[in-house]
Amino acid sequence: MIDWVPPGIVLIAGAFLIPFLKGRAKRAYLLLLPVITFIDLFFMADGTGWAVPFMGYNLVFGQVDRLSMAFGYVFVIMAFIGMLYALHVKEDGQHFAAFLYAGSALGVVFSGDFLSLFVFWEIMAFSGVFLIWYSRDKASRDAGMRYLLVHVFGGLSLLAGIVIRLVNTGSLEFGSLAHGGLDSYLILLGFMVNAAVPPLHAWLSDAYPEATITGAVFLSAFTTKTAVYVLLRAFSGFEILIWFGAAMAVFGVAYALLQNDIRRLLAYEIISQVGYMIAGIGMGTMLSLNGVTAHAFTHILYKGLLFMGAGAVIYTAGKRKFTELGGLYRTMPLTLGLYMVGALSISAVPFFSGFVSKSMIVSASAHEHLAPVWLLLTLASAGTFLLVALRLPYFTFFGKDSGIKAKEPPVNMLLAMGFAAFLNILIGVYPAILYNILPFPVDYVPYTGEHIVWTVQILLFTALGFFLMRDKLMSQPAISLDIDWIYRKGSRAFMWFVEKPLSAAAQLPVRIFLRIADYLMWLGKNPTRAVSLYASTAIFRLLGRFPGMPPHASEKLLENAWKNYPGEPVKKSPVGDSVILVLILMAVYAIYYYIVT
Amino acid sequence: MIEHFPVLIIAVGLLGAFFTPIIGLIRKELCSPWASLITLLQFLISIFLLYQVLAAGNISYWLGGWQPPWGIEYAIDILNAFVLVLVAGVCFSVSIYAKKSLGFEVPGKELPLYTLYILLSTGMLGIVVTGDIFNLYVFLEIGSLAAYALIAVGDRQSLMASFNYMIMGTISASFILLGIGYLYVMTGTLNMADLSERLPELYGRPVILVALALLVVGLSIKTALFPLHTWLPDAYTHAPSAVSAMLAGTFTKVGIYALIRVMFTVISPEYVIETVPVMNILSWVAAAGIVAGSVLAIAQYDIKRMLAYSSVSQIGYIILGVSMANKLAMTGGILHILSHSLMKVGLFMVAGAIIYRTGIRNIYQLKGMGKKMPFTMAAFVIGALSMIGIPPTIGFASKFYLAWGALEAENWVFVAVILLSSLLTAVYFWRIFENVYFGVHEHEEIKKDEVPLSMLLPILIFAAITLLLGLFASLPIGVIEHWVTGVLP
Amino acid sequence: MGSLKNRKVLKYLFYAGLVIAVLADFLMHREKIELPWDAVPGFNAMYGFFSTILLIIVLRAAGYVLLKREDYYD
Amino acid sequence: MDNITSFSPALAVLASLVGAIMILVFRKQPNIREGVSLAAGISKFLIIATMIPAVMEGRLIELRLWDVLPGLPIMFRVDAFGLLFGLIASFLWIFTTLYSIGYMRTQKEHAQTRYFFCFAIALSSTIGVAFSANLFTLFIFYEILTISTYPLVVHIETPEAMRAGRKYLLYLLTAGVFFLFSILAVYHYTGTTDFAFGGILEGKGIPENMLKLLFVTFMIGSAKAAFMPLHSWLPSAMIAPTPVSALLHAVAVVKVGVFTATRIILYVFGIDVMKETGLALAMAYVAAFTIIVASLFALTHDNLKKRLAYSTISQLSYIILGVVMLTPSGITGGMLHILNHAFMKITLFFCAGAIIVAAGKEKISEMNGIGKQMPLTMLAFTLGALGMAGTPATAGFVSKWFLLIGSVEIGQIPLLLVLLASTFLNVAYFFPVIINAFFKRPDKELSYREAPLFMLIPLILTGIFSIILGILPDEPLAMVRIAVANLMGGK
Repeated sequence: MIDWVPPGIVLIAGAFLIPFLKGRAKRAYLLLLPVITFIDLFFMADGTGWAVPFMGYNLVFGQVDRLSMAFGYVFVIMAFIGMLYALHVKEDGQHFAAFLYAGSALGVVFSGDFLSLFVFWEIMAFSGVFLIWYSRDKASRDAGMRYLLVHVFGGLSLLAGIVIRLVNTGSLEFGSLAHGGLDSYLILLGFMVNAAVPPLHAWLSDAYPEATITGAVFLSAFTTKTAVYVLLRAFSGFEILIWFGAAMAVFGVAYALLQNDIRRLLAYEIISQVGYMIAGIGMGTMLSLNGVTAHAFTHILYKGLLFMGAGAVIYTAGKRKFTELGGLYRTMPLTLGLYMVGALSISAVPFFSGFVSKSMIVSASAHEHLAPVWLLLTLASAGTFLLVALRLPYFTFFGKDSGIKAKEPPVNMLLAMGFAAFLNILIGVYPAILYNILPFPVDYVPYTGEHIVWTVQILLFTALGFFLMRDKLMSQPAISLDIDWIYRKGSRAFMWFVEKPLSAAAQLPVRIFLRIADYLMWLGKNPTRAVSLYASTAIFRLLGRFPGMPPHASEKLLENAWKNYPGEPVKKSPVGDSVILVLILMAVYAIYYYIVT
Repeated sequence: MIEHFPVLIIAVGLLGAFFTPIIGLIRKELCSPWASLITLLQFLISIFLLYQVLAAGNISYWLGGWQPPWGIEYAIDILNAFVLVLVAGVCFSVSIYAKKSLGFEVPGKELPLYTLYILLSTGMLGIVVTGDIFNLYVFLEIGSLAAYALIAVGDRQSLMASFNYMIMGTISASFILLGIGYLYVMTGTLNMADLSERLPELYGRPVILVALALLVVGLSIKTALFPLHTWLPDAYTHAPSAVSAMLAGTFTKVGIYALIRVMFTVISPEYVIETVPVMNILSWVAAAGIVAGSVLAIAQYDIKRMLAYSSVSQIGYIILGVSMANKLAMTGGILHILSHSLMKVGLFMVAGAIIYRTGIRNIYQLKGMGKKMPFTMAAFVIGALSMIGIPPTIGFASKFYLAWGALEAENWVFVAVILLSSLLTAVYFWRIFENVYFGVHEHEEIKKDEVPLSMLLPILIFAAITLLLGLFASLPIGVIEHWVTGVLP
Repeated sequence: MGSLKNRKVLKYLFYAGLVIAVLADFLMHREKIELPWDAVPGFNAMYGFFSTILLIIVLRAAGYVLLKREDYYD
Repeated sequence: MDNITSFSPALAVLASLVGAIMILVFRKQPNIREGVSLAAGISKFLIIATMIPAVMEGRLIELRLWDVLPGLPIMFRVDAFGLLFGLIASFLWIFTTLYSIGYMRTQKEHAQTRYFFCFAIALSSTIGVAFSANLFTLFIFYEILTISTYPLVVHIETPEAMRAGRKYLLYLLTAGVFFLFSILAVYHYTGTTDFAFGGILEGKGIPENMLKLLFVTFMIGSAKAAFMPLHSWLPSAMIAPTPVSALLHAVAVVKVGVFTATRIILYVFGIDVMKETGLALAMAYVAAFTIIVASLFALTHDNLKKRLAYSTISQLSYIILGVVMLTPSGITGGMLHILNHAFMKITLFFCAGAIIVAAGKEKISEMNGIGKQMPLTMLAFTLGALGMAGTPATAGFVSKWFLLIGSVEIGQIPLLLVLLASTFLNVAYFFPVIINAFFKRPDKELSYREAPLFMLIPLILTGIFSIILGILPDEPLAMVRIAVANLMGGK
């Protein structure tokens, strides 16, 4: 069946055309490609397609079911929004990397086996990092490198798990792994790196703020959500994840609170939001899994919107820190408005998208009577509102006036934000649109009275807390330590170790060897003289002088002898010596023969 | 006629030497072709003898028709014939090379030179061909005297070198003579075959032991076995290059031939291997010689002197192979006689060629020589690689067998010495390669300036044979193994 | 939006909202009680408020340990 | 199936030998000389390619020439493994010749005749090694390779180069000596040096200690494989002109070392002996050590070619590691990596050379912004680097995949970790180059452009090939599988 093509392939292959197009055609193409992919999605039939033989295995590029379709839709939509937002960027490389990145994320979603999943997984890591590097400053280069290495680590863990699984079971099929065993733990570890589950999260908050303005929008959408997708498939009902997720939700919020960089704050918020999803996966009920899917869907839309808003600020103001920003609402009201749609969505304000999805997970925890989880998730929810909807806009758009003359961003950016905002509100108002594509049938009703009231309570009282304590939320120009401290400091210590002790140790045998070789070369220049030099030195040391010579004259003689080495190589061997040698040998032979017989 | 070939090879030489002055008086330039002609004849005869031995078995020729114990017997087996071909071949080839080389290095002395040259050649052939131990001594003296004189005509220091050689040579000759004398006193015969029959009854008598010691030491001096090699470097360095080439390729080898002949056919292998540890001691001395010779060669910067020390080392190989006295090692040793001759003659001829063109002897001054004399230096490279033991050269084949023999003897020290010393060899030859081929490109264009064809041709032929025999080493090995199996248990 | 009067109005509206939200909870019909506090009216308000205060206080404290100068890693 | 007797193996060896002589003859006409070189390369490859069908049917192509020493003939036997190696070396020679032409002419190098001559000889002996039917033949070519590459290493003839050359010789000639000893011992104990699929040392009553000693000397003998601690000649040899580093020190010479080690391990010792004596595992850990430590050293070197050299050392040990796993997957991975690493590493070296020629830069820290001036080169470099890191859809992934499976199959999780850690380190030392090239701004305006087409085209092609091999690995895989099937012999 060739009537459809794996959407990931469409994007990836399509990306290769970019360098050949110019100007308007290129821009049109950039927007058209996600649209084509979207159309392609509609032609995809449930079931397994696109099995490709590779190295004796069957790679399944098209495993289609409701779950993968749900992620597929939002990924393609986000690719479109992101590309629209990035339309003004001149560098082909950025677009190329973005499409590769989005395409590989789609590839992961539709992979039916671990090998093809891994293939796309790695493409995602290696293309994503370029979106960071294109910032072209030192911070982004270093952060990108760290991002890459962490992802390579995660990918390797995944690969190890896959290989062990293959050897043990003989199968590469991508299915549930929630049964334990070394292979599944390794795979879980790999997935958790991408999902930024603490303590494997630091790459995210480290790298996303350094990404390009447009790149961060893409990054915020795909990596963690593909991880959520694969966890959903392979580890749903894996209980430990509930606790990881709940802790993660709070952790993200807590760390976000310490941040001075607006995008770093949002990055930690991603961790927090993904925490909900991880917890939902761990619960493994139909409601929670639906909730995870829905939340991933909306999260991509509103987090994209938030990053676009923050990006717009950075793009026009040139600053990215609370301590440097403030009072921008006058010149950037549109941006503020669109940003606030995202902020309200993430805060799960009723009639915004976050409300319809997040509440599913929180409710699921209630259904399962997981009180501590509910408390943690709700705490995180309050914190999220505090941070994203209150603190960030307050210090960026209001607060003290920084005096920055910023204006609204380019129209493509605004359009992208507008589209995202529209979708957020649409989903918030008509949740059925979203609920219809969830993997399981949905009988969940978000808009009940109690639900709305409770949510409003939390939000309002959080706001109260904020206004009471907002001075305490003033940022300092500082960075927060995180797990990355271990490898940032550790790598330096490690490199020191490699460069100094290890290299020295490795050089040692070579050096000894070379010294011996040098000595032999020296000796070889005139062995007989060398031997006599050693002998006379020994005599001098023993006697303090040469026989029949005063000490200082002996010393001088010896010194000169050493200095003149090698001198002329031996020219003559005195005949007398040879004759004596002959006689000695003769005697030795004769006596020896006699003794032996 | 054919049955007289064993004596003819000597007679041709003696007559040739006799007539050389006469021809020289007619025309000086004719001396060289004459010498070439005589050596060519000897070469052809030796080839024929080899063929005959291989085809029809050993040859025994009674000089003047006298029956052996009383008369002199020329006894030729495979070993003789093999060494004969080698010696005669080298003498012939070098004689062609010598025309220009000697003419350049010692102009105007053709007349005595070629007379001595033929005498030396004949003396050596005589040593090889004879079956009578006293006769062997006589030819040894003929050859030695000729060699002393030939060396003496070299550069300014050659007289001294020749004098040293003469003293050492004379001591050696006296020892050999004394040894032969003791044997004669004990057995009453000088014929080798006869001796080997009568000696076993006398084994264990101290006199035999003394005779053995005298012969070993005497022949060690002749073969320049370390540490009795002291005459050799000076002699080879200061002799005219053609003479160095010839001596390096033949005279020490003939000494080794004599050693093999005396130890393994006159005295029986069992005796020198098991009863008295002659071979055991010799092998350790030889092993020391391999290393010492190489180290000393590394110390040299005069190319001929370096080659001379290299000879000391290589002789160590041969004697080590012979004295390990198992079939493989012996084969290797005898094969190395051949390979060392080929390589060393070639190398000395190249040294002579360089001196002929540039007068340079210091190896560090050879810069650009690779462009100036490409063919000569290419031959040098082949010879040197063969010395190092890089396949596919004949040097590799003999080292292979030597090391194999050491392995067979399960003597790990010898295995290590044989194999690792090739690295030392590499050290002293690589210095030359580096200087000859590298490090000159920034200087002005160097013109090609080859030696005359009469010099180049022998050089190239030796290089070619080194390579070809390396590729087809089975041929000589087959011949040698045939002999070795007959001798060794 | 910037004027003081507006701010004051907003503030009062906000306070009113707080009160209404809590009061509404008392009137709310609960379909089922899943967690112990589901029956407690205004629990969410309390929880939201105190968790905010708690978060802020704890993190101010943590900031002393975790916050470093921006050139810390250079 | 029957073995075929054919002159093809000998012709393949001769092709470049004849080429070498022609190169000498036409030394005064550079165009003809290099044309000859190219023609020799192409004809060599075609000759070797004609052997593919027969070998793919599982047959062996044999040619017994003559006995150099009694009982020790020069003999060729082309099996799938040898053919694969021969194909790689000869195929890449074509590209390298083109590249050399560009490199040598742009750099106005001296002694180009010597260069092309030695190159041809080196290739001849490489093919000779690939097709050798016994240790003895292999050794002959092995030694010729050492000698013929020496002039290439010291090509620039500076004192530093001469020193590097001496080191090169010191290591490789010493290796030759140990190799010779080992061959002698094998011949001594077994009476044959012919490679056999099950190994030839089994059941010959050789004491185990002797086997172990032999293995050690054999491995010292294959120092061309540059595993630690016998590696240090390779970074020194990087002083050679870049095409030499590219083909010889990434493909021919070092792969000859690895190839030889593989032949020894699988075809002389044999799987059973290696397993029973525990040598396989010991060697696996030597290789593992090399993989890690060499990668660590690569991190510390700022000189691009040095870094590539250490990377080569590390990657070569992948092959050894795969082979000593002794499982079908491990061996497959190892053998396949000979191919894959060749294409990837030659690309990287080509790029390094192009940068030297176009920009005159050798240090990574000086390559800021080079990606903008030389986008194609750096793109190819990126492809190569991705391959080295074993990212999916590159050649490196395919071999790594099999190696990983092998390591799990033998239950050695530490080896699995080593392979993974090495991947990690590969990224760590290659990507800074890419970052510098593309994302660092140069200190001043850069004026250079891409290297000449003669250099650019080969590097782009090899770069593309290293991706194609990752996406369509089935053909080489089939060939390797035949080799493995032969080895396993129904086991």
